[in-house]
Amino acid sequence: MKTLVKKVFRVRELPVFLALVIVVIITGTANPEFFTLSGFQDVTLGVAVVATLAVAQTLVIVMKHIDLSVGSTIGFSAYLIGDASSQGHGFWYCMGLGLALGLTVGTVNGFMVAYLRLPSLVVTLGTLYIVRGLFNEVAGGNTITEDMVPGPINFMGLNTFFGIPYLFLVAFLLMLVVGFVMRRTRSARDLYAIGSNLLAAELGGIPVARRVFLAFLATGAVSGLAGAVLLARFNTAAANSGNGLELSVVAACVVGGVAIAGGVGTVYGAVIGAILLQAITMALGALGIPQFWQLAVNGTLLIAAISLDRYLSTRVKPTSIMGAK
Amino acid sequence: MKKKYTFGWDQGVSVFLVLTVVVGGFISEYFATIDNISFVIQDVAEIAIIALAMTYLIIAGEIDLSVASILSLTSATVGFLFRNGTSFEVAIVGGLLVGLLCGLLNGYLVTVIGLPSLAVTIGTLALFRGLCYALLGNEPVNELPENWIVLGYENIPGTFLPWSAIPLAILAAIAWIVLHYTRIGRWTFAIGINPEAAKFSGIPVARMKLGLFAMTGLMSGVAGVVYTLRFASASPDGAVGYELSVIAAVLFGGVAIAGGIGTLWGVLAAVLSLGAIRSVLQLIDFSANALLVVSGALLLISVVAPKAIEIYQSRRNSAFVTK
Amino acid sequence: TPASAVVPGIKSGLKIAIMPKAVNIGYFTAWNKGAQKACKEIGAKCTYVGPTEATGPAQVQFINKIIQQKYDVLVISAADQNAIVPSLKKAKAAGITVVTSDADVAEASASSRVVSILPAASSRIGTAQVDWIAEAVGKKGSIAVLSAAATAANQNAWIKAMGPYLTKKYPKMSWVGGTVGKSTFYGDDDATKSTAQFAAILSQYPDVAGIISPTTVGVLAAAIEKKAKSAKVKVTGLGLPSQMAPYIEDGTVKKVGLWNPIDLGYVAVYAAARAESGTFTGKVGTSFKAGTTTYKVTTGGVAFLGDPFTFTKENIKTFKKIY
Amino acid sequence: MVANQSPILEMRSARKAFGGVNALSGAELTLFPGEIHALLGENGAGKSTLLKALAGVHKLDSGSITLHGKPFQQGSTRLAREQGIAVIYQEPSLFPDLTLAENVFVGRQLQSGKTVNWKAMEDEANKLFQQLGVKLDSTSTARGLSIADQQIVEIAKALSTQATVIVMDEPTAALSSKEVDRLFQVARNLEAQNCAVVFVSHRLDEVFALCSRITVMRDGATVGSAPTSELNESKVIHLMVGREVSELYPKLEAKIGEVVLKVEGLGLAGQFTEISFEVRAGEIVGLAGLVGSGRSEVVRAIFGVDKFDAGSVTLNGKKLRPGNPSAQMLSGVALVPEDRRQQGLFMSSSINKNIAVTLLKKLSQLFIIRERSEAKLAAQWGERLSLKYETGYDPVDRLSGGNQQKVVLAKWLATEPKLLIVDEPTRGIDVGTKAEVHRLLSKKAQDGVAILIVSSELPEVMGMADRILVMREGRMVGQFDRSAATPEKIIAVATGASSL
Ligand SMILES: Nc1ncnc2c1ncn2[C@@H]1O[C@H](COP(=O)(O)OP(=O)(O)OP(=O)(O)O)[C@@H](O)[C@H]1O
Ligand SMILES: Nc1ncnc2c1ncn2[C@@H]1O[C@H](COP(=O)(O)OP(=O)(O)OP(=O)(O)O)[C@@H](O)[C@H]1O
Ligand SMILES: [Mg+2]
Ligand SMILES: [Mg+2]
Repeated sequence: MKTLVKKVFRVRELPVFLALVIVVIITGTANPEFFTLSGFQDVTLGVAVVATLAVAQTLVIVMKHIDLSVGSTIGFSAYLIGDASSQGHGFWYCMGLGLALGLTVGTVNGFMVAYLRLPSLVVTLGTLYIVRGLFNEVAGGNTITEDMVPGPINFMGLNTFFGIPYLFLVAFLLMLVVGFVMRRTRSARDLYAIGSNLLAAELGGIPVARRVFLAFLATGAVSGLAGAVLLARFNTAAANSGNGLELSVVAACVVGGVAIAGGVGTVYGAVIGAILLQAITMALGALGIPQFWQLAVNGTLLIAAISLDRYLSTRVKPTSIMGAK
Repeated sequence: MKKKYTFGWDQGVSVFLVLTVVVGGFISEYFATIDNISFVIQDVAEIAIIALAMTYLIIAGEIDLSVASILSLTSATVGFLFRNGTSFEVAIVGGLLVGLLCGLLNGYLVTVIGLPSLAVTIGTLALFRGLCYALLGNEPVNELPENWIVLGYENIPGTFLPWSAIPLAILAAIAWIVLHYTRIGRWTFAIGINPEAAKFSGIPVARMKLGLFAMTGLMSGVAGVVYTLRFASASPDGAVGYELSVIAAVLFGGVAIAGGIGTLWGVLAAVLSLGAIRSVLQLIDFSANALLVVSGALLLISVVAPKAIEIYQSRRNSAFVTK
Repeated sequence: TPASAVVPGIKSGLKIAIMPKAVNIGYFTAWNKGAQKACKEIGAKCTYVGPTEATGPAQVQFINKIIQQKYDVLVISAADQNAIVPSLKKAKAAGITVVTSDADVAEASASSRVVSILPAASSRIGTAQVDWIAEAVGKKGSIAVLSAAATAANQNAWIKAMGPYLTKKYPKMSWVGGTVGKSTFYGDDDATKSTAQFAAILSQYPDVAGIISPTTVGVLAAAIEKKAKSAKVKVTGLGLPSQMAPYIEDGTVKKVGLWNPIDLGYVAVYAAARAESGTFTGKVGTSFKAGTTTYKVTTGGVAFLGDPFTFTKENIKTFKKIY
Repeated sequence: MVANQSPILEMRSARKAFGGVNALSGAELTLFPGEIHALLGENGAGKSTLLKALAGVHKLDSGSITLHGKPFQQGSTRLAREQGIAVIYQEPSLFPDLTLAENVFVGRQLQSGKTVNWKAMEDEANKLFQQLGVKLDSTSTARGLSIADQQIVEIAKALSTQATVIVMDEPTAALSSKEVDRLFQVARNLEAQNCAVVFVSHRLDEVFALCSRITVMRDGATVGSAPTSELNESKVIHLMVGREVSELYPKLEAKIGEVVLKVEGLGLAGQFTEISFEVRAGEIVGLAGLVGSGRSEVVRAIFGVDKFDAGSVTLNGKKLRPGNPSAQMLSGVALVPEDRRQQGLFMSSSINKNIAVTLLKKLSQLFIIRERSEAKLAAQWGERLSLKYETGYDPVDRLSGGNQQKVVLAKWLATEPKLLIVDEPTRGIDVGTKAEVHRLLSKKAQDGVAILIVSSELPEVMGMADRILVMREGRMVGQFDRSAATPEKIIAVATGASSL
């Protein structure tokens, strides 16, 4: 019993989950609309894109890396999928295109970070610009509209499964799968080891370069496929799609307890973090905070959430020869 | 016991700057003109000023993503105060003070509360930007005093340098000397290499970091004033996205994102190079999209090139250096 | 030596720059289409240049390029009504004829351009949209506005005109937040943010009857989201027919309006070319001819295209192919 | 006893150079099953490099390694492990964010089917910890573990691989006698299981107590190898150093003067309480105790790296403000910390800069640092501590462990402190240099410096100190004068077997 309590207390995602509960309760009390099915759908649908990307981003952040190129990749992919579909290509072809883009970006990022050992922040900042530039060149002033969106994608964006938006289910399933893999497979555990102590990982015989490469590749692939999620969510895409998304994604991860310093955090936390941020944004409107103050309040709450997480997580003290203090 | 000569990326960037200017002058007749040089300097001034401080911060192992928001908040404060009847001079002082306070807040959250700076400054990025809107709403301030505004777009009489070159030159000189030749500079590097050892070496780590964040805030404030004058207005959405440009410039200048490595000269050369190359490409009719691609490519080159040099040199010495 | 005039009163062979707020916005692609058409007619060389982000500072870099490359004429849609003014003044000093089109600089800075070609009087664009929404909601209920950026000068001017008009003309209607200012939400011309703001309106004011979105990105997002949620709220605003067609055809949105951006670009080039050729001064009361129509300059140095056009099920088929 | 067996591992004429430095130049090593084999040598002799070649970290430039009669696949840590070599590195390399269980099994987590079996891993780790006689919770993370605990997890990790060759690079440097005894037990068990254990240590008494064979290296080459029974300490030292080493703990007569440091009722919640003692000018006070007894915490609090929350620290009659190392440094306190990599050095920075970091004010003129004087200062100290290095502009991470320790010593001795606190000052330092360090400390005391020395090596404390304080579980539990101190008494007090 005692160990169970201890274990629950040690759960890294607890603080952010509590914060989420608090936000939901406060907002719901002030504005009952928030508690309705449509309130629930607003939050879950709104979070689908960021949650999907946050799951992928977790893979790289636990390795003490970062991938800033996801916003450009997902936007470009959304555009390519819509564009291909409007030219009469089938659904799978379009998805293949998105995946190919993601894999390409992932390969470039992964190769440079893993095999050339270049800092990921610089590399992915570079690819952020490059992909965005190519995207702009391809898209120009064109806009993808609903009639260009492949049918299945359109369907996913518009419909719910017993009240739960399909898009959220996609993100949720992804989270469950990746969550399981990261806890239960050796190669994914290596990512934590790499992020926790790179030198030790190398000494310990972990194939660091291969793992880093594959993680970036996976993140790229998810970002590429997530273009469909973005497209489904907004039913439109243009040259600025996905702009600036990378910071929201990183923020979601950090709020969810996936430490920038590497080695800790789970995809569950990242998704809860994304939901929390989305809930806060929605809550500000629901609480009637004046428009011009919302961003400021949002920033403050973001800082508060990080502080709370930090406060609660450092209460779990390390143990020593003499047992826990 | 002689210091071995090693080729650093900062020299690479300097070479790149010279090449850009020379080649640029050849391929575009419009590039090496007095007006254009003045414009390029003006165009990079704000980023350069912030980059000076950001160099310290990144070398010390921290980062500040909120600089563009601080710039804008300073500008908004200046506009707000001026619109509400204070003199423009007082408004500027007020704006700089706000910049300093923003930096102190970042520093406080990082050093006292102990939050990671990347995360904190994503938060304050939103907070400070939000305060811009809270201050100005949807009404930008224009009609600033003419005698001040001319400083924003005219050259120093008799030269081809814009007025903003003065604060830039002075601040750059100070920043350069302090970083590479004084105790504060050494401490900055030491903290970046190993903060714990720094603490054990009697370096006031927390105070230094707080100071560096405050300085970054203040510099962003200075940039905010320059920005206000250059665009003769204050609006809540100023300088959106500049933070990435600043960081890109600092990294391109050879500062290691992991801290502990970098030179100020490299960063200055990088800022100027980026401005120059953008100008050249624009003048030979590259599209804005191509400019984005080039910025990205340059960033990649800035990390690939030193690596390539390192590998080449170690091949030549036929020695495999672990790590 | 300028070639002989193709169109009477206009020098041929002029070098004209067409600068949108940002090159990657569909609306401006249409705008440029008209400009190019005019250029062809008058035998001018037109280049479509501009930044990838719709901000003043980003435009300034391209204005500098125009100055360096000694263009004769600049037709620009001001992404920021203040920030580009110093640069426009420089362009003017360098002998470039500047005409704003679609979005003008601030009133106080009207002297930085010759004339501004706008779709219609701000008040008219604002009130027309109120009429459309009133029609849609049956002249009763409360309404809100989903705008572009908080600092978007055009939108702000239009929205300002909506407030008093609604109170006067439709006594049974009201603003959800009490005043038009408190009922305006900003989606920053970004699909993501616009969608989020649309949802925010609905959750904050569950019984909102109608939403006006005076921006093409906003109204598209609103239509998509309305359809996705099967929301009862009525939506109207300014939208491109090509983008809005599916939603008008399936009845999600009854009516949206817009002027013809092609005409807007077309007329602006004519005005600018005539001014450059010395056959048009831009003074209030003067007029100029573009194609077969004559336009008159009214107070503030502005010429209007005429009333906005509305698109419904009946005519959307034709227009969606055009722009 | 081993003569009739064939060797497990043979390394022949191994060479390895780093840039211009020949780390190995003709090293030889032969290991037999069922032996504990000591590898000795001065700092920088090449011991760690040799072991790292076995670990797969380095690839030899030339030379051969044979394992179980087959050529050994070099250059991959994973391959080395798979070939049955387990390594405990000189610097512990744990993953602070992973649980202890996962730390033990990292890279080869126990699985049921294709998925990781956490329960099995935790049970298995607990079993290993039990075997090592420690109470560690295998489900908690490794962050914040003391060096000793880290070392123990490393040992558990090595044991869990079921290796036939176990390589330990100075495993006892961070351990105190209790843990050392336990480690010996483990090593002997392995010996009994017919494994070969390579043991590196600078503590010769341990070597003679534990090992059956000794190989000595000098300047990258093997200079001798023999059964322990054929050797004695002075022979070994002679082989290592190539000359006679004078007394190891040269205690010089010093005039004991005024009280320099006065600690009263010092306390820090959860770490230590009610610590009171004095150190006088010219006096060397030793602080003994088991690992984890809180000695390091006390000296950290005195130096100001940690804030204390009760009591006071007085230096030359002036109360010190808690938590301000830079002020402490200016008022003449120096602390040589226990963990040189984390706390002592800027690894990628040059030797010069590392030594000068505490003296920047003195080295500056009009705020500008004079690099010439800096280099001169570093060179002086390098010579005084017989530092083995190429140039002062080289980064310290090129130095061997012991030489790194000397850099830390140099940087603090250079401040000419009034109160010198040294925490494990000779950890990882070879005998020759150890004597030099001790002579230096003695000399400092003679010059009137007050010295507080924390050490887990009892002979060091007893040889150096005028007075010995003993700590247990965060409390001061005993005090001995030099004349009254015996190892038995100190251990008894430190373990709580008896109390004064
Ligand atoms: N990566 C490296 N780069 C350059 N030189 C190195 C490197 N590693 C070791 N050396 C050099 O090789 C020599 C042998 O070092 P090694 O670490 O093997 O010594 P050691 O015998 O383990 O000493 P200690 O007892 O101090 O640990 C030293 O001179 C050291 O400076
Ligand atoms: N009373 C105690 N109960 C539990 N843990 C303790 C206690 N005292 C110290 N520790 C922990 O034990 C570890 C080692 O403590 P410390 O460094 O003070 O020991 P030490 O006596 O200096 O030993 P050494 O420096 O030789 O490892 C630290 O992590 C410390 O937090
Ligand atoms: Mg060693
Ligand atoms: Mg200790």
